[in-house]
Amino acid sequence: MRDSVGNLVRLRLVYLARLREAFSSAGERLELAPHDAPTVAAVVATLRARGGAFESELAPGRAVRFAVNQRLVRADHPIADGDEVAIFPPVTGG
Amino acid sequence: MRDSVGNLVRLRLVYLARLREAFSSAGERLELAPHDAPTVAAVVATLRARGGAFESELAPGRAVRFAVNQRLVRADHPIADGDEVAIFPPVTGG
Amino acid sequence: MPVRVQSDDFDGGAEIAKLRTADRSVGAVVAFIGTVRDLNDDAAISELTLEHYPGMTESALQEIVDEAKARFDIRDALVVHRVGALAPGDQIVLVVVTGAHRGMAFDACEFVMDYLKTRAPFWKKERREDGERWVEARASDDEAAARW
Amino acid sequence: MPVRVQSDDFDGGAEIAKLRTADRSVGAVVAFIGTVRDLNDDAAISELTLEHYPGMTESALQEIVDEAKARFDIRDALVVHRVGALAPGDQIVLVVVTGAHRGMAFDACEFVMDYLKTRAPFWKKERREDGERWVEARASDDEAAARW
Repeated sequence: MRDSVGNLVRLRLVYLARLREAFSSAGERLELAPHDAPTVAAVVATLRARGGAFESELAPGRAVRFAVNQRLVRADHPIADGDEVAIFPPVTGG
Repeated sequence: MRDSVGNLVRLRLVYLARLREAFSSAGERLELAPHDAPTVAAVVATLRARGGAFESELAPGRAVRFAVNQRLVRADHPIADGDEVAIFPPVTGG
Repeated sequence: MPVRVQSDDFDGGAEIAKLRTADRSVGAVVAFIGTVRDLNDDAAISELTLEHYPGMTESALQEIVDEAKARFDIRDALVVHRVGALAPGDQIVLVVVTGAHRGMAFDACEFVMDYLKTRAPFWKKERREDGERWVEARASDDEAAARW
Repeated sequence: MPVRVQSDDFDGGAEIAKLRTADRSVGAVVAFIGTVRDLNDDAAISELTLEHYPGMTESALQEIVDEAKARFDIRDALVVHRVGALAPGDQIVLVVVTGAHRGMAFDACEFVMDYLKTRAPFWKKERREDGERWVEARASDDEAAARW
Protein backbone atom coordinates (compact mmCIF):
# COMPACT_ATOMS: atom_id res chain seq x y z
CA MET A 1 0.00 0.00 0.00
CA ARG A 2 1.53 3.32 -1.08
CA ASP A 3 0.23 5.14 1.95
CA SER A 4 2.70 3.28 4.08
CA VAL A 5 5.55 5.39 2.65
CA GLY A 6 3.65 8.58 1.77
CA ASN A 7 0.45 9.97 0.36
CA LEU A 8 -0.73 9.28 -3.13
CA VAL A 9 -0.63 12.63 -4.94
CA ARG A 10 -2.39 12.89 -8.28
CA LEU A 11 -2.13 16.39 -9.70
CA ARG A 12 -3.45 18.37 -12.61
CA LEU A 13 -0.58 20.53 -13.93
CA VAL A 14 -1.23 23.71 -15.88
CA TYR A 15 1.47 25.43 -17.97
CA LEU A 16 0.94 29.00 -19.10
CA ALA A 17 2.40 31.60 -21.46
CA ARG A 18 6.11 31.06 -22.25
CA LEU A 19 6.20 27.77 -20.31
CA ARG A 20 3.18 26.42 -22.20
CA GLU A 21 5.07 27.08 -25.42
CA ALA A 22 8.41 25.78 -24.15
CA PHE A 23 6.82 22.53 -22.90
CA SER A 24 4.58 22.28 -25.99
CA SER A 25 1.77 21.53 -23.56
CA ALA A 26 -1.00 23.42 -21.77
CA GLY A 27 -0.89 20.88 -18.96
CA GLU A 28 -0.95 17.24 -17.96
CA ARG A 29 -1.93 14.80 -15.24
CA LEU A 30 0.97 13.92 -12.96
CA GLU A 31 1.18 11.28 -10.28
CA LEU A 32 3.88 12.24 -7.83
CA ALA A 33 6.14 9.51 -6.49
CA PRO A 34 5.22 8.73 -2.87
CA HIS A 35 6.48 11.53 -0.66
CA ASP A 36 6.02 12.34 3.03
CA ALA A 37 5.22 16.04 2.80
CA PRO A 38 4.96 16.89 -0.86
CA THR A 39 5.37 20.52 -1.91
CA VAL A 40 5.38 22.45 -5.17
CA ALA A 41 9.15 22.09 -5.13
CA ALA A 42 8.78 18.30 -5.36
CA VAL A 43 6.71 18.74 -8.52
CA VAL A 44 9.33 21.02 -9.99
CA ALA A 45 12.08 18.52 -9.14
CA THR A 46 10.12 15.73 -10.83
CA LEU A 47 9.63 17.80 -13.99
CA ARG A 48 13.22 19.01 -14.06
CA ALA A 49 14.45 15.42 -13.99
CA ARG A 50 12.88 14.92 -17.42
CA GLY A 51 15.62 17.08 -18.95
CA GLY A 52 15.11 19.16 -22.09
CA ALA A 53 12.90 22.23 -21.85
CA PHE A 54 11.69 21.16 -18.41
CA GLU A 55 15.23 21.14 -17.11
CA SER A 56 16.22 24.45 -18.67
CA GLU A 57 13.02 26.42 -17.99
CA LEU A 58 12.79 25.22 -14.40
CA ALA A 59 16.51 25.46 -13.64
CA PRO A 60 17.39 27.02 -10.29
CA GLY A 61 17.56 30.78 -10.63
CA ARG A 62 14.93 30.97 -13.40
CA ALA A 63 12.01 33.18 -12.44
CA VAL A 64 9.03 30.84 -12.17
CA ARG A 65 5.76 31.37 -10.31
CA PHE A 66 3.27 28.85 -8.94
CA ALA A 67 -0.41 28.64 -8.12
CA VAL A 68 -2.03 25.80 -6.22
CA ASN A 69 -5.76 25.53 -6.76
CA GLN A 70 -5.60 28.90 -8.47
CA ARG A 71 -3.93 30.83 -5.67
CA LEU A 72 -0.39 32.20 -5.88
CA VAL A 73 1.96 30.23 -3.62
CA ARG A 74 5.68 29.77 -3.03
CA ALA A 75 7.66 26.67 -3.91
CA ASP A 76 7.46 25.41 -0.32
CA HIS A 77 3.66 25.29 -0.44
CA PRO A 78 2.29 21.83 0.42
CA ILE A 79 0.24 19.98 -2.15
CA ALA A 80 -2.37 17.28 -1.76
CA ASP A 81 -4.03 14.68 -3.88
CA GLY A 82 -6.34 16.29 -6.43
CA ASP A 83 -4.64 19.70 -6.47
CA GLU A 84 -4.31 21.84 -9.57
CA VAL A 85 -0.74 23.11 -9.78
CA ALA A 86 -0.02 25.90 -12.28
CA ILE A 87 3.51 26.81 -13.30
CA PHE A 88 4.16 30.05 -15.17
CA PRO A 89 6.56 32.94 -15.74
CA PRO A 90 6.19 36.17 -13.70
CA VAL A 91 2.97 37.87 -14.76
CA THR A 92 3.00 40.85 -17.12
CA GLY A 93 -0.60 42.03 -17.40
CA GLY A 94 -2.09 45.49 -16.95
CA MET B 1 6.14 116.38 -5.29
CA ARG B 2 5.10 113.06 -3.77
CA ASP B 3 7.99 111.18 -5.35
CA SER B 4 10.35 112.92 -2.98
CA VAL B 5 9.02 110.81 -0.10
CA GLY B 6 7.96 107.67 -2.01
CA ASN B 7 6.29 106.37 -5.10
CA LEU B 8 2.72 107.07 -6.02
CA VAL B 9 0.90 103.71 -5.85
CA ARG B 10 -2.57 103.47 -7.34
CA LEU B 11 -4.00 99.98 -7.02
CA ARG B 12 -7.02 98.02 -8.12
CA LEU B 13 -8.15 95.89 -5.17
CA VAL B 14 -10.19 92.72 -5.69
CA TYR B 15 -12.09 91.02 -2.85
CA LEU B 16 -13.29 87.47 -3.31
CA ALA B 17 -15.56 84.88 -1.67
CA ARG B 18 -16.07 85.41 2.07
CA LEU B 19 -14.10 88.69 2.03
CA ARG B 20 -16.20 90.07 -0.83
CA GLU B 21 -19.28 89.43 1.29
CA ALA B 22 -17.74 90.71 4.53
CA PHE B 23 -16.58 93.95 2.86
CA SER B 24 -19.82 94.25 0.85
CA SER B 25 -17.59 94.98 -2.13
CA ALA B 26 -16.03 93.08 -5.04
CA GLY B 27 -13.18 95.57 -5.11
CA GLU B 28 -12.16 99.21 -5.24
CA ARG B 29 -9.49 101.64 -6.37
CA LEU B 30 -6.99 102.48 -3.65
CA GLU B 31 -4.27 105.10 -3.63
CA LEU B 32 -1.65 104.10 -1.12
CA ALA B 33 -0.13 106.78 1.07
CA PRO B 34 3.45 107.54 -0.10
CA HIS B 35 5.69 104.70 0.95
CA ASP B 36 9.33 103.86 0.20
CA ALA B 37 9.00 100.16 -0.60
CA PRO B 38 5.32 99.35 -0.60
CA THR B 39 4.26 95.73 -0.16
CA VAL B 40 1.00 93.83 0.10
CA ALA B 41 1.33 94.16 3.87
CA ALA B 42 1.11 97.95 3.55
CA VAL B 43 -2.19 97.57 1.69
CA VAL B 44 -3.50 95.28 4.41
CA ALA B 45 -2.43 97.77 7.12
CA THR B 46 -4.20 100.58 5.29
CA LEU B 47 -7.42 98.58 5.03
CA ARG B 48 -7.25 97.33 8.60
CA ALA B 49 -7.04 100.92 9.87
CA ARG B 50 -10.56 101.46 8.52
CA GLY B 51 -11.94 99.32 11.35
CA GLY B 52 -15.11 97.26 11.07
CA ALA B 53 -15.07 94.18 8.84
CA PHE B 54 -11.71 95.23 7.38
CA GLU B 55 -10.14 95.22 10.82
CA SER B 56 -11.69 91.91 11.90
CA GLU B 57 -11.27 89.96 8.65
CA LEU B 58 -7.67 91.12 8.16
CA ALA B 59 -6.65 90.85 11.83
CA PRO B 60 -3.25 89.26 12.44
CA GLY B 61 -3.64 85.50 12.62
CA ARG B 62 -6.59 85.36 10.21
CA ALA B 63 -5.86 83.15 7.19
CA VAL B 64 -5.79 85.51 4.22
CA ARG B 65 -4.20 84.98 0.82
CA PHE B 66 -2.97 87.48 -1.75
CA ALA B 67 -2.43 87.71 -5.48
CA VAL B 68 -0.62 90.55 -7.22
CA ASN B 69 -1.45 90.85 -10.88
CA GLN B 70 -3.18 87.50 -10.63
CA ARG B 71 -0.30 85.52 -9.18
CA LEU B 72 -0.25 84.14 -5.64
CA VAL B 73 2.22 86.07 -3.46
CA ARG B 74 3.07 86.50 0.20
CA ALA B 75 2.38 89.59 2.27
CA ASP B 76 5.95 90.82 1.81
CA HIS B 77 5.58 90.96 -1.98
CA PRO B 78 6.36 94.42 -3.39
CA ILE B 79 3.65 96.30 -5.24
CA ALA B 80 3.89 99.02 -7.84
CA ASP B 81 1.68 101.67 -9.34
CA GLY B 82 -1.06 100.09 -11.46
CA ASP B 83 -1.01 96.68 -9.79
CA GLU B 84 -4.09 94.57 -9.24
CA VAL B 85 -4.05 93.25 -5.67
CA ALA B 86 -6.52 90.51 -4.77
CA ILE B 87 -7.30 89.58 -1.17
CA PHE B 88 -9.15 86.37 -0.40
CA PRO B 89 -9.56 83.44 2.01
CA PRO B 90 -7.59 80.20 1.50
CA VAL B 91 -8.90 78.54 -1.64
CA THR B 92 -11.28 75.57 -1.44
CA GLY B 93 -11.82 74.41 -5.04
CA GLY B 94 -11.49 70.97 -6.54
CA MET C 1 -6.68 73.57 -24.49
CA PRO C 2 -5.09 71.96 -21.45
CA VAL C 3 -7.11 73.98 -18.88
CA ARG C 4 -10.75 75.05 -18.98
CA VAL C 5 -13.07 76.78 -16.54
CA GLN C 6 -16.75 76.42 -17.35
CA SER C 7 -20.23 76.31 -15.83
CA ASP C 8 -21.30 73.45 -18.11
CA ASP C 9 -20.83 69.84 -17.13
CA PHE C 10 -18.02 67.84 -18.78
CA ASP C 11 -17.89 64.37 -20.33
CA GLY C 12 -15.04 62.64 -18.51
CA GLY C 13 -14.98 59.65 -20.84
CA ALA C 14 -14.74 61.83 -23.95
CA GLU C 15 -11.99 63.99 -22.47
CA ILE C 16 -10.01 60.92 -21.42
CA ALA C 17 -10.43 59.38 -24.87
CA LYS C 18 -9.31 62.57 -26.61
CA LEU C 19 -6.10 62.84 -24.59
CA ARG C 20 -5.43 59.11 -24.76
CA THR C 21 -5.82 58.66 -28.50
CA ALA C 22 -3.91 61.83 -29.42
CA ASP C 23 -0.58 60.16 -28.68
CA ARG C 24 0.28 56.53 -29.36
CA SER C 25 3.23 56.54 -27.00
CA VAL C 26 0.70 56.72 -24.17
CA GLY C 27 0.59 53.55 -22.08
CA ALA C 28 -1.06 54.92 -18.93
CA VAL C 29 -3.91 57.32 -18.29
CA VAL C 30 -4.81 58.49 -14.78
CA ALA C 31 -7.97 60.51 -14.32
CA PHE C 32 -9.42 62.22 -11.28
CA ILE C 33 -13.00 63.41 -10.99
CA GLY C 34 -14.09 65.43 -7.99
CA THR C 35 -17.81 65.47 -7.27
CA VAL C 36 -20.26 67.17 -4.91
CA ARG C 37 -20.94 64.93 -1.92
CA ASP C 38 -24.37 64.90 -0.35
CA LEU C 39 -22.85 65.36 3.11
CA ASN C 40 -20.06 67.50 4.56
CA ASP C 41 -19.20 67.34 8.28
CA ASP C 42 -22.39 65.27 8.60
CA ALA C 43 -24.65 68.05 7.34
CA ALA C 44 -26.81 67.49 4.26
CA ILE C 45 -25.83 69.71 1.33
CA SER C 46 -28.56 70.92 -1.02
CA GLU C 47 -26.37 73.09 -3.28
CA LEU C 48 -22.72 73.95 -3.75
CA THR C 49 -21.67 77.18 -5.46
CA LEU C 50 -18.20 77.53 -6.92
CA GLU C 51 -16.85 81.08 -7.11
CA HIS C 52 -13.54 81.88 -8.80
CA TYR C 53 -11.24 84.78 -9.67
CA PRO C 54 -11.88 85.06 -13.40
CA GLY C 55 -8.71 86.92 -14.35
CA MET C 56 -6.43 84.53 -12.53
CA THR C 57 -8.05 81.09 -12.67
CA GLU C 58 -6.89 79.87 -16.07
CA SER C 59 -3.34 81.11 -15.61
CA ALA C 60 -3.12 79.52 -12.14
CA LEU C 61 -4.32 76.19 -13.54
CA GLN C 62 -1.96 76.47 -16.50
CA GLU C 63 0.94 77.10 -14.16
CA ILE C 64 0.05 73.96 -12.18
CA VAL C 65 -0.12 71.90 -15.38
CA ASP C 66 3.22 73.34 -16.57
CA GLU C 67 4.79 72.53 -13.22
CA ALA C 68 3.47 68.95 -13.40
CA LYS C 69 4.94 68.55 -16.90
CA ALA C 70 8.30 69.91 -15.71
CA ARG C 71 8.44 67.66 -12.64
CA PHE C 72 7.10 64.39 -14.02
CA ASP C 73 7.87 62.42 -17.15
CA ILE C 74 4.35 62.61 -18.56
CA ARG C 75 2.95 63.10 -22.05
CA ASP C 76 0.06 65.50 -21.46
CA ALA C 77 -2.32 66.82 -18.83
CA LEU C 78 -5.77 68.37 -18.83
CA VAL C 79 -7.76 70.21 -16.16
CA VAL C 80 -11.45 71.12 -16.44
CA HIS C 81 -13.01 72.93 -13.48
CA ARG C 82 -16.62 73.98 -13.15
CA VAL C 83 -17.93 77.17 -11.55
CA GLY C 84 -21.43 78.27 -10.53
CA ALA C 85 -24.23 76.41 -8.78
CA LEU C 86 -23.93 72.61 -8.50
CA ALA C 87 -26.06 69.90 -6.92
CA PRO C 88 -25.03 66.81 -4.93
CA GLY C 89 -23.64 64.20 -7.30
CA ASP C 90 -22.53 66.81 -9.85
CA GLN C 91 -19.02 66.76 -11.23
CA ILE C 92 -16.74 69.62 -10.11
CA VAL C 93 -13.30 68.96 -11.54
CA LEU C 94 -11.57 66.64 -13.99
CA VAL C 95 -7.83 66.05 -14.18
CA VAL C 96 -6.44 63.70 -16.83
CA VAL C 97 -2.75 62.82 -17.14
CA THR C 98 -1.21 60.61 -19.81
CA GLY C 99 2.21 59.01 -19.72
CA ALA C 100 4.26 56.17 -21.09
CA HIS C 101 4.17 54.43 -17.68
CA ARG C 102 1.79 54.52 -14.75
CA GLY C 103 3.97 55.67 -11.84
CA MET C 104 4.62 59.18 -13.14
CA ALA C 105 1.03 59.54 -14.36
CA PHE C 106 -0.34 58.72 -10.89
CA ASP C 107 2.10 61.10 -9.22
CA ALA C 108 1.42 63.94 -11.66
CA CYS C 109 -2.36 63.60 -11.36
CA GLU C 110 -2.23 63.67 -7.57
CA PHE C 111 0.24 66.57 -7.69
CA VAL C 112 -2.11 68.59 -9.91
CA MET C 113 -5.03 67.99 -7.52
CA ASP C 114 -2.97 68.82 -4.42
CA TYR C 115 -1.71 72.06 -5.98
CA LEU C 116 -5.13 72.94 -7.36
CA LYS C 117 -6.63 72.54 -3.88
CA THR C 118 -4.20 75.06 -2.41
CA ARG C 119 -3.27 77.39 -5.31
CA ALA C 120 -6.14 77.70 -7.75
CA PRO C 121 -8.55 80.56 -6.92
CA PHE C 122 -11.81 78.68 -6.37
CA TRP C 123 -14.07 78.93 -3.34
CA LYS C 124 -16.98 76.70 -2.35
CA LYS C 125 -20.13 77.86 -0.63
CA GLU C 126 -22.52 75.22 0.68
CA ARG C 127 -26.24 75.58 1.12
CA ARG C 128 -27.61 73.51 3.98
CA GLU C 129 -30.94 73.41 5.76
CA ASP C 130 -29.71 76.01 8.23
CA GLY C 131 -28.38 78.41 5.61
CA GLU C 132 -25.26 79.06 3.55
CA ARG C 133 -21.64 78.91 4.61
CA TRP C 134 -18.27 79.17 2.94
CA VAL C 135 -16.33 75.93 3.03
CA GLU C 136 -13.22 76.25 5.20
CA ALA C 137 -9.83 75.23 3.83
CA ARG C 138 -8.59 71.93 5.23
CA ALA C 139 -5.19 71.61 6.89
CA SER C 140 -4.89 68.19 5.22
CA ASP C 141 -4.88 69.93 1.83
CA ASP C 142 -1.91 72.09 2.85
CA GLU C 143 -0.14 68.97 4.08
CA ALA C 144 -0.88 67.13 0.84
CA ALA C 145 0.53 69.99 -1.23
CA ALA C 146 3.60 70.29 0.99
CA ARG C 147 4.66 66.74 0.12
CA TRP C 148 5.72 67.69 -3.40
CA MET D 1 -19.58 42.90 -10.82
CA PRO D 2 -16.45 44.53 -9.44
CA VAL D 3 -14.06 42.52 -11.66
CA ARG D 4 -14.44 41.48 -15.29
CA VAL D 5 -12.19 39.74 -17.81
CA GLN D 6 -13.28 40.16 -21.41
CA SER D 7 -12.01 40.30 -24.98
CA ASP D 8 -14.36 43.18 -25.85
CA ASP D 9 -13.31 46.79 -25.43
CA PHE D 10 -14.73 48.77 -22.49
CA ASP D 11 -16.24 52.24 -22.22
CA GLY D 12 -14.20 53.94 -19.50
CA GLY D 13 -16.51 56.94 -19.24
CA ALA D 14 -19.61 54.78 -18.81
CA GLU D 15 -17.93 52.58 -16.18
CA ILE D 16 -16.72 55.63 -14.25
CA ALA D 17 -20.17 57.21 -14.41
CA LYS D 18 -21.85 54.02 -13.18
CA LEU D 19 -19.60 53.72 -10.13
CA ARG D 20 -19.69 57.46 -9.40
CA THR D 21 -23.44 57.91 -9.51
CA ALA D 22 -24.26 54.73 -7.58
CA ASP D 23 -23.25 56.38 -4.30
CA ARG D 24 -23.84 60.01 -3.36
CA SER D 25 -21.25 59.96 -0.60
CA VAL D 26 -18.60 59.77 -3.34
CA GLY D 27 -16.50 62.94 -3.58
CA ALA D 28 -13.51 61.53 -5.47
CA VAL D 29 -13.08 59.15 -8.38
CA VAL D 30 -9.68 57.95 -9.54
CA ALA D 31 -9.46 55.96 -12.74
CA PHE D 32 -6.55 54.25 -14.43
CA ILE D 33 -6.55 53.07 -18.04
CA GLY D 34 -3.65 51.03 -19.36
CA THR D 35 -3.20 51.03 -23.13
CA VAL D 36 -1.05 49.34 -25.78
CA ARG D 37 1.91 51.57 -26.62
CA ASP D 38 3.21 51.64 -30.16
CA LEU D 39 6.76 51.11 -28.91
CA ASN D 40 8.38 48.95 -26.25
CA ASP D 41 12.15 49.05 -25.67
CA ASP D 42 12.29 51.16 -28.86
CA ALA D 43 10.83 48.41 -31.05
CA ALA D 44 7.60 49.02 -32.96
CA ILE D 45 4.73 46.82 -31.80
CA SER D 46 2.17 45.65 -34.35
CA GLU D 47 0.08 43.49 -32.03
CA LEU D 48 -0.14 42.59 -28.35
CA THR D 49 -1.78 39.36 -27.22
CA LEU D 50 -2.98 38.99 -23.65
CA GLU D 51 -3.09 35.43 -22.31
CA HIS D 52 -4.52 34.62 -18.89
CA TYR D 53 -5.24 31.70 -16.55
CA PRO D 54 -9.00 31.45 -16.91
CA GLY D 55 -9.74 29.57 -13.71
CA MET D 56 -7.73 31.91 -11.55
CA THR D 57 -7.99 35.36 -13.12
CA GLU D 58 -11.28 36.62 -11.70
CA SER D 59 -10.57 35.33 -8.21
CA ALA D 60 -7.08 36.89 -8.24
CA LEU D 61 -8.55 40.25 -9.28
CA GLN D 62 -11.34 39.96 -6.73
CA GLU D 63 -8.79 39.29 -4.02
CA ILE D 64 -6.86 42.42 -5.01
CA VAL D 65 -10.04 44.52 -4.93
CA ASP D 66 -11.00 43.06 -1.53
CA GLU D 67 -7.54 43.82 -0.21
CA ALA D 68 -7.80 47.42 -1.47
CA LYS D 69 -11.16 47.84 0.25
CA ALA D 70 -9.74 46.44 3.49
CA ARG D 71 -6.66 48.67 3.42
CA PHE D 72 -8.09 51.96 2.22
CA ASP D 73 -11.14 53.94 3.24
CA ILE D 74 -12.81 53.81 -0.17
CA ARG D 75 -16.40 53.37 -1.30
CA ASP D 76 -16.04 50.99 -4.24
CA ALA D 77 -13.59 49.64 -6.83
CA LEU D 78 -13.88 48.12 -10.29
CA VAL D 79 -11.37 46.26 -12.48
CA VAL D 80 -11.93 45.39 -16.14
CA HIS D 81 -9.10 43.59 -17.93
CA ARG D 82 -9.06 42.55 -21.57
CA VAL D 83 -7.57 39.37 -23.03
CA GLY D 84 -6.83 38.30 -26.60
CA ALA D 85 -5.27 40.18 -29.51
CA LEU D 86 -4.95 43.97 -29.19
CA ALA D 87 -3.52 46.69 -31.43
CA PRO D 88 -1.42 49.76 -30.50
CA GLY D 89 -3.68 52.37 -28.90
CA ASP D 90 -6.14 49.76 -27.64
CA GLN D 91 -7.26 49.78 -24.03
CA ILE D 92 -6.00 46.89 -21.88
CA VAL D 93 -7.16 47.54 -18.34
CA LEU D 94 -9.46 49.86 -16.41
CA VAL D 95 -9.37 50.42 -12.66
CA VAL D 96 -11.88 52.79 -11.06
CA VAL D 97 -11.91 53.63 -7.36
CA THR D 98 -14.45 55.86 -5.61
CA GLY D 99 -14.08 57.42 -2.19
CA ALA D 100 -15.27 60.27 -0.01
CA HIS D 101 -11.88 61.97 -0.33
CA ARG D 102 -9.13 61.89 -2.92
CA GLY D 103 -6.08 60.68 -0.98
CA MET D 104 -7.34 57.18 -0.26
CA ALA D 105 -8.83 56.86 -3.76
CA PHE D 106 -5.47 57.66 -5.38
CA ASP D 107 -3.64 55.25 -3.08
CA ALA D 108 -6.15 52.44 -3.61
CA CYS D 109 -6.12 52.81 -7.39
CA GLU D 110 -2.33 52.70 -7.54
CA PHE D 111 -2.30 49.78 -5.10
CA VAL D 112 -4.70 47.79 -7.30
CA MET D 113 -2.53 48.40 -10.37
CA ASP D 114 0.70 47.53 -8.54
CA TYR D 115 -0.79 44.31 -7.21
CA LEU D 116 -2.42 43.46 -10.53
CA LYS D 117 0.95 43.85 -12.26
CA THR D 118 2.57 41.28 -9.97
CA ARG D 119 -0.27 38.97 -8.85
CA ALA D 120 -2.92 38.70 -11.55
CA PRO D 121 -2.27 35.87 -14.04
CA PHE D 122 -1.95 37.78 -17.31
CA TRP D 123 0.90 37.54 -19.81
CA LYS D 124 1.67 39.78 -22.76
CA LYS D 125 3.14 38.65 -26.05
CA GLU D 126 4.30 41.29 -28.50
CA ARG D 127 4.43 40.97 -32.25
CA ARG D 128 7.22 43.03 -33.80
CA GLU D 129 8.74 43.16 -37.25
CA ASP D 130 11.28 40.54 -36.23
CA GLY D 131 8.75 38.15 -34.73
CA GLU D 132 6.92 37.46 -31.50
CA ARG D 133 8.27 37.56 -27.96
CA TRP D 134 6.85 37.30 -24.47
CA VAL D 135 7.12 40.52 -22.51
CA GLU D 136 9.50 40.14 -19.57
CA ALA D 137 8.40 41.14 -16.07
CA ARG D 138 9.91 44.41 -14.89
CA ALA D 139 11.79 44.68 -11.62
CA SER D 140 10.17 48.11 -11.17
CA ASP D 141 6.80 46.39 -10.93
CA ASP D 142 8.00 44.20 -8.07
CA GLU D 143 9.37 47.29 -6.35
CA ALA D 144 6.11 49.16 -6.84
CA ALA D 145 4.12 46.28 -5.31
CA ALA D 146 6.56 45.93 -2.41
CA ARG D 147 5.81 49.49 -1.25
CA TRP D 148 2.36 48.58 0.08
